[in-house]
Amino acid sequence: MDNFEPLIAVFSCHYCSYAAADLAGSSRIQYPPNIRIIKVPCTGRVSVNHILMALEDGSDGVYVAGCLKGTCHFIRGNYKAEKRVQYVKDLLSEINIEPERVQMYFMSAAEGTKFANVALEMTEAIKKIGHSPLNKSRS
Amino acid sequence: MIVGERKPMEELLGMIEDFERILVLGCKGCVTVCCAGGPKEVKTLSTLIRMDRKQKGRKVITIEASTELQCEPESIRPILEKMANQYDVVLSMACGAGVQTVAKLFPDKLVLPALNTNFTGIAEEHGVWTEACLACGDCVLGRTAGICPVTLCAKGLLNGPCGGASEGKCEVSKDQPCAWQEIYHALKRLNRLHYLKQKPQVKDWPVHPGRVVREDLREVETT
Amino acid sequence: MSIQGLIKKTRVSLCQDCGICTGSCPVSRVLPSFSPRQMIGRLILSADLDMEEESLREEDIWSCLTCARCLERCPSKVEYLEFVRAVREEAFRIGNKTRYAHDGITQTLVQMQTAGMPQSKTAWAREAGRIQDEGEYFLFVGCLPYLDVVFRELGVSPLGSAGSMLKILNRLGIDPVVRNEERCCGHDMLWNGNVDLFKELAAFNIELIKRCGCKKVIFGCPEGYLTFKTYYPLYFGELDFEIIHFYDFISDKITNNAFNLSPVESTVTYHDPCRLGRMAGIYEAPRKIIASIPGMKLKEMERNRESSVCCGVSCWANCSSYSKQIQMDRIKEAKATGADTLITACPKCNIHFTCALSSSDIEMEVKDLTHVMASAMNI
Amino acid sequence: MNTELRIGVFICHCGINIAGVLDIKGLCEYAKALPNVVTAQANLFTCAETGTSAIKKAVKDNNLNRVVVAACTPRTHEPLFRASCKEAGINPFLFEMVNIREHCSWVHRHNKDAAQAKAGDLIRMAVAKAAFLEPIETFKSKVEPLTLVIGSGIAGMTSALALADQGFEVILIEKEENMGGLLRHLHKIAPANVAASELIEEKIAAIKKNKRIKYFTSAILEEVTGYVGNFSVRFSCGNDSYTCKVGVIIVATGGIPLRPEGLFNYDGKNVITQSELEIKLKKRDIEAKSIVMIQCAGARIPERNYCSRICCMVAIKNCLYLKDIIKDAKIFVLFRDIQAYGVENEALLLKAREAGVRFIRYRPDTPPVVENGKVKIYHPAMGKEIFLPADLVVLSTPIVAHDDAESISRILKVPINGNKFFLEAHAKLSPLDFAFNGIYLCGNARYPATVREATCQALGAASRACITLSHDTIERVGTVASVQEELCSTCFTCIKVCPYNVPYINERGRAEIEPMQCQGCGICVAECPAEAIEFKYISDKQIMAACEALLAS
Amino acid sequence: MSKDVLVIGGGIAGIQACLDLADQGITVYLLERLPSIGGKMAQLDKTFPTNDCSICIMGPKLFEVERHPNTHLLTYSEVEAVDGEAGNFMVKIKKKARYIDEDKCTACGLCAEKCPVIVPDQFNMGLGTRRAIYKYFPQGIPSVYTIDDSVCRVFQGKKCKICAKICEAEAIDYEQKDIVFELNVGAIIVATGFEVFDPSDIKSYGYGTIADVITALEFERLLNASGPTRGHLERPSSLNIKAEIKQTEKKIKKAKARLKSLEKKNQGSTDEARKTLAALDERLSGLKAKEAALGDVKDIAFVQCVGSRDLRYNAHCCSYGCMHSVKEAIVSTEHGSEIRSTIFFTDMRAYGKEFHEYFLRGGAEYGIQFVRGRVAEINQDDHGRPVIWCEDMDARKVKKLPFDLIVLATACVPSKGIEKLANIMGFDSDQSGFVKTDPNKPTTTSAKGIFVCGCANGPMDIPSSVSMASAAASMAAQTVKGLG
Repeated sequence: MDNFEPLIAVFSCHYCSYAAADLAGSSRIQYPPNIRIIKVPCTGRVSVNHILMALEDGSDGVYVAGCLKGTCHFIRGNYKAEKRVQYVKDLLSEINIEPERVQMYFMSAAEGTKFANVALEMTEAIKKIGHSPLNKSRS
Repeated sequence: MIVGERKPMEELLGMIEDFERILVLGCKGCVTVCCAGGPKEVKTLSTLIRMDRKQKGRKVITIEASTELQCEPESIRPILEKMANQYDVVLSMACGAGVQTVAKLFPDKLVLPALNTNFTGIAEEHGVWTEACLACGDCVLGRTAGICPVTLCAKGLLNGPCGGASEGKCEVSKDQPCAWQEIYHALKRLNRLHYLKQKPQVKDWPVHPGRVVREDLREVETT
Repeated sequence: MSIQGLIKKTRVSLCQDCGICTGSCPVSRVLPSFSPRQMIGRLILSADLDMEEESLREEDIWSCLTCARCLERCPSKVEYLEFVRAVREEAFRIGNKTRYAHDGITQTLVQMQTAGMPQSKTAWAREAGRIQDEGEYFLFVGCLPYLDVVFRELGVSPLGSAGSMLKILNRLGIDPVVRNEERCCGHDMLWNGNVDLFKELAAFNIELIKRCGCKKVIFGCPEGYLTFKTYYPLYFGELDFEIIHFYDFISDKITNNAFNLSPVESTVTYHDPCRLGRMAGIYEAPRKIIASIPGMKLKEMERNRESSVCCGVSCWANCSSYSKQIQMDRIKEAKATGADTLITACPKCNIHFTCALSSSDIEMEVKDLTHVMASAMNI
Repeated sequence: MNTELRIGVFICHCGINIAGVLDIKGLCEYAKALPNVVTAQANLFTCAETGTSAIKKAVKDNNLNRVVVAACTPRTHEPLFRASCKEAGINPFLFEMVNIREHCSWVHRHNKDAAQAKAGDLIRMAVAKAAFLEPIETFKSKVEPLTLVIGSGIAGMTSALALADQGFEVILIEKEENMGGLLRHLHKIAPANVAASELIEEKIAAIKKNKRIKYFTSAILEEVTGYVGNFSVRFSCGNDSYTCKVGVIIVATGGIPLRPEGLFNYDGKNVITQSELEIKLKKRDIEAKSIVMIQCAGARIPERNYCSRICCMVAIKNCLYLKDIIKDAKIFVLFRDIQAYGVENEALLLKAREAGVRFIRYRPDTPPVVENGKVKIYHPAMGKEIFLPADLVVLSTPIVAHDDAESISRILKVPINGNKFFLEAHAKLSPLDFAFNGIYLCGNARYPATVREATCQALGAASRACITLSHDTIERVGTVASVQEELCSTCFTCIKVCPYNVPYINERGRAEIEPMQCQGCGICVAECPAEAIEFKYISDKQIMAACEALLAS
Repeated sequence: MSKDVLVIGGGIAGIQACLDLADQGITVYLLERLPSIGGKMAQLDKTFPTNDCSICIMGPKLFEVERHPNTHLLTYSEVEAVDGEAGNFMVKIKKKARYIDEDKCTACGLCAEKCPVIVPDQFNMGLGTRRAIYKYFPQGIPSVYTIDDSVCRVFQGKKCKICAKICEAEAIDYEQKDIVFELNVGAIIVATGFEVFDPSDIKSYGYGTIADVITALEFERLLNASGPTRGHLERPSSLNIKAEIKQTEKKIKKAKARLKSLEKKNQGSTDEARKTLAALDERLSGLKAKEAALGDVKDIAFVQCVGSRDLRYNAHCCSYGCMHSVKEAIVSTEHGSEIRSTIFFTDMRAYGKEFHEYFLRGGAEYGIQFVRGRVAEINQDDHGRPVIWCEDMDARKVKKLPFDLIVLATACVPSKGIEKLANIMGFDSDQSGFVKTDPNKPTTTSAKGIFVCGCANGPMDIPSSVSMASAAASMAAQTVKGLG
């Protein structure tokens, strides 16, 4: 199934990674069209259930993109997000779903290239893992 | 508060193996405070169950609900009566007391515990709870400056340290302070060291299960 | 004056090291090792590190054609030519000389003119028209007679155009003074660093013109005109006679019916000589003359007026294969305009282009503007 | 409000920026077919007058109660479209924006079908999310008419005086024992040719005289909490500590020249920095026949990859003063690019060349080598290495951030960039504001600046601050969290996780969040075990709807 | 006495000063000479170093100025006279007639479609065309149309008035007259910006004779999505050829019609008409061949310091030229994957925040070639392509490099009306003609109560203009609050 195009949900924070996505856009850095961004004020807003729901609805992968450590506009939203993402990974491995489907990334508003590389890296990783076991219909 | 922790998913999934309609019943009391069995965790667990079953291609219906206090029958009855025959099994995310209250109230339905109830404890920091009280039924804290030797001393000694501690740490584990040294320092601080000299006491350990009765509160039969 | 002093006087200290001069220099385009900017850089550094003596031995000082293309475009208005001329003076003084062309025949001829030897070089004038020994107008012929002899085999006739000039003046009722004693104006010596010789020649010429009582001196050759107009006053103060270039003088007199011009059906292009154009600022007079000749269509080369490119050699020195390349590029540019005649206003440009053409297969005629004018006036 | 959902979708061409890659008509048809969508229209430029009036007209004609705009980034245009919704009579927060330009057409140019599919998904997610949008009101809060200025260099003092002159009280804190910042050690300022100390003393005198300014020296900022109009600030002066309530804060903490340890064998005696030279110039104790200055010493190199803007002009200024003091000194300036931008700087450069200062360009890969008494460089015109005599070598080092920049950024919760200069809200159009409303920025703390530029920025920051100060209340938008008391288990989780310590237990024994103080990050909302905290701006229902819609194609 | 402030100039500096004052509760009059505010920044496609689309980040501010309760827009107006002193200026203002009622006009644009008069469009630097009735630029504020009475047929006594017939809002009023009125303000901020230097004076660069040598601002318009070529990067020479082709085709159509009518009436020789037709056809095929030969733009050259740092024209540096060219080189790679840019410079002045990193990225990621050497001369090779002569100072060699397009980073010179304002208001100018200020009081001019900001005071980039605008607002606020 080499033409498998994964669908990846991205929780992106208004101040840093969303701005990095904008910069990737204005610098016209091309990256795979597999990600769909859900904007949140801060990655601290993303709860464990949001990530699980995205997976349950059928996303092949989910990643949370927050600010560089220490530069979060709300000081420690991104630390919180990192811990919750790790908790979700543990839960997934408990019900033996590949924990690599969920990742946490950190980037500043000025790192447009990094945003694009993350999108590319995540798409390639999910392609390797294969489609989510929860949406057989879309394989 | 009573502190509990969700069981490993493997064990949970094993328990509910042959059931299709599962009522995940949270409790908004202690287990919400220790973030183990509150409404949010109910939703997390239900999602995980659905994901597991979907992955295995097996049907499942999860019903999510939470009682105010699952150790209080009046808090359970309205919820469970309303959904009398919509579920095959109750997966209770309350502490042990909660699970047993449901089991007693609805004997014809299997009730499964989702949590392991650990202890009655203190919230040291957000996400970290430590055991504080064994509920021995005969509290000695008045004589030990508020530090319970029964719970905090590995051997539960009542009348002084075992002498195995080194540099203030219990011989059982070096990051656990020796309760009696703590008691000594506390009493010294409160200059009540003389409490230590009181005559040693013997504990009348309770017979389980305990029962507390307040006649003044009990229901009056008005024939 | 020391190089350090010159750097200050000629604003070389303001050089922004930007490279426009080298980019414009016709020599740098054919001789990669030569860069006016780098030469100035070396001279400044040597002055700063008290190694002036050594830098004056540089070969590059003589590669510059002094065509002022860099001066025209320098954003810091560095007086590059004055600097080069003064440095050449110092170099010449310590024996660093330029390589003369044609085994230095023209230099020797000029040398001889300071030896007080009597000359008789005005016979052509008496044949061509009316001249006199004193009068208001002095016609300065310069080294045309000598060039006429030296470069006869090239088929150029400098004296031909001198004669035409005389006839035209006579037609305007002017019998100019033309004297045998006239010496070379000293232009080449000035630019080859031999200032003493220049001064000698200049002093003699000034005294001659005064003796003839002339108030206006007419020049046919741009170098003579420029040397009298700009450099004589530098060394001898204000001259008490007016310096006029023949084309300036004639450009507005052609139209009145003094001359009935017969049409010359041809397409021509005009080469602005450095001395006449960039350095003396005369661009429009020659064009007005060409325009007044019926039937003659002027097609401008792409690099005209201030952007005109040098004819490859100056002061009969340093003529090499590089000069040929510069000349051939210029001729090709002339050819590209579709013209069949390249008109120039300077006897030396005329000689250089003719010489370059003689060893190439491009059909292009090179004519002196005076010559063209005279034939249109059928004089 | 009628509960029947009527959503309007407006898709923007943005010239060719979006339409060049996506089929706008196709997207419109797709949007029309989505649930609750009443109308879907396209515009060449939705952000232009024609676009916003089209939205307003569509809201009226179809009495829409939700608006979705698919165009560019909400970070710049959301306020604009919110205002249009407000003018059209619907709550500005019943509006959802989809970015199909920066996140779609601009970045998936070579894969048009996938971009089209993605744009469709994004619009479907927005429409699904729009269904759960709730109206949000704004509310007012008091503004303390007091300003805190941190740092008393030329920038700090100028902004303090500007504010005081407009009638506002100012608290000025300075971490050193005396005020003045960098200028205390400098010789003269070009092109005004005024002595730096004179300039500083004049400002310090004005500050001491001004009764609206209270200044504290050797004062260290300890803690800042609160929000625009109502910051509570704690700073310590020696061993007594002060707290005060201020409306706005101006960061003017400045910067210091780099001490070039180990560069061009700097020894502070024969190889000194420009600031050390200025001290010598001030005392006029300098004798050297040949002086070599080296520009970009420690700047524009991989580990400090920025041009420090002012060192060229400092060097040129000092060359001119050197020429005054030592008549026939030979001065060489070795540079990579001379930053003499503008009218005055270029005129000074010309004056330096006229005075005989020699400027020699060096390439970064062949830097000058300083030996004792001479400097070896590759001379571009000579085409080989030469030695310049150097009795004195002066290194032009860059301005770097103070080492306490990081701690101030943590106290004020404002970001700093890779080189530890404070990061402004927008590089082009709000250079003096922070993204955190109510805190402003000027001087070297933002980026190296000449005295004239620092003064200009200081006046600018004062003007920005006056905007808040000149109103006694400030309007806060209601994008904050609020506790549904009937669901709260009083488990104190929200109190523990809030970065701004905003939630508290009210008299009814339930958690409560003071709307004015809540910054709207949502950390507590996601952490609350009882799911009792509501966040209308981005509720769980909205996120769930978006997730579901993501896959429903 | 008056507490209001007048800001002269509707560019980004004027707008920022106006908004700062209005937000502080001070009433501000923003006066602009052109039909719409926006200034030079509105003509830019993108801005450095963030590559933001210029009108996108400026648009919201234009809106804010129009909608703000404390601002009054005075567009298409000029200052006639100023008397009084700080705190109490009497300003005589002439508001030129637009011949359109600003309240009725909805900027629907129907009138412009039908207007028969086509003239060069100055907003697009003359590259595109506009009609006699026009909107200055699509996102322009106020969003109304204007009739240019110097070209409109109605004002040349000819019969037309098509636009009045079409306009549903009946907004067109040919009888509208200029209005002159008096304004009492407490302080004035001069934000009149700058003008782009006309490089046709520099003969050796061939601007004006070689079609494909254009200025940086013209290149911005070619890059811009709402520019004359809708963002498709094309050479002016191919634009000229395309225009000529269109004209020739029109002439051919007319010639064919005349030929047919002659044949029908079969009197008079038709071969003469046939000959002109054949000539036209032949010319058309020649033009078509030339256009095909040109192909797309591949190699672009950026020439720095055109008319700047040059004692023959402007001694000063334009402060933004280097970064402007790097940005245009980066943005141009988006308009054609095989576009390569070369920048000819002497000093790369990337001195602002994030500028140096932007410059490095330009070289590394976008393959921009940097030649250190100022361009000496631009000629044309035999195919008519512009050729640059320069000394590559790093390679120490003279180079002759042909390009498809040459962009001149032209100097920044004082705006046209600045001398008139100077003698009306009495402030001094510096040696380059910009408004002079006291070095220690950056925005204070020699006239009391009159302040300056942005490029009116000297060449500067946008962040500096915006900071200085806020500074001028601060000084003006101090003056009108009477405490200063």
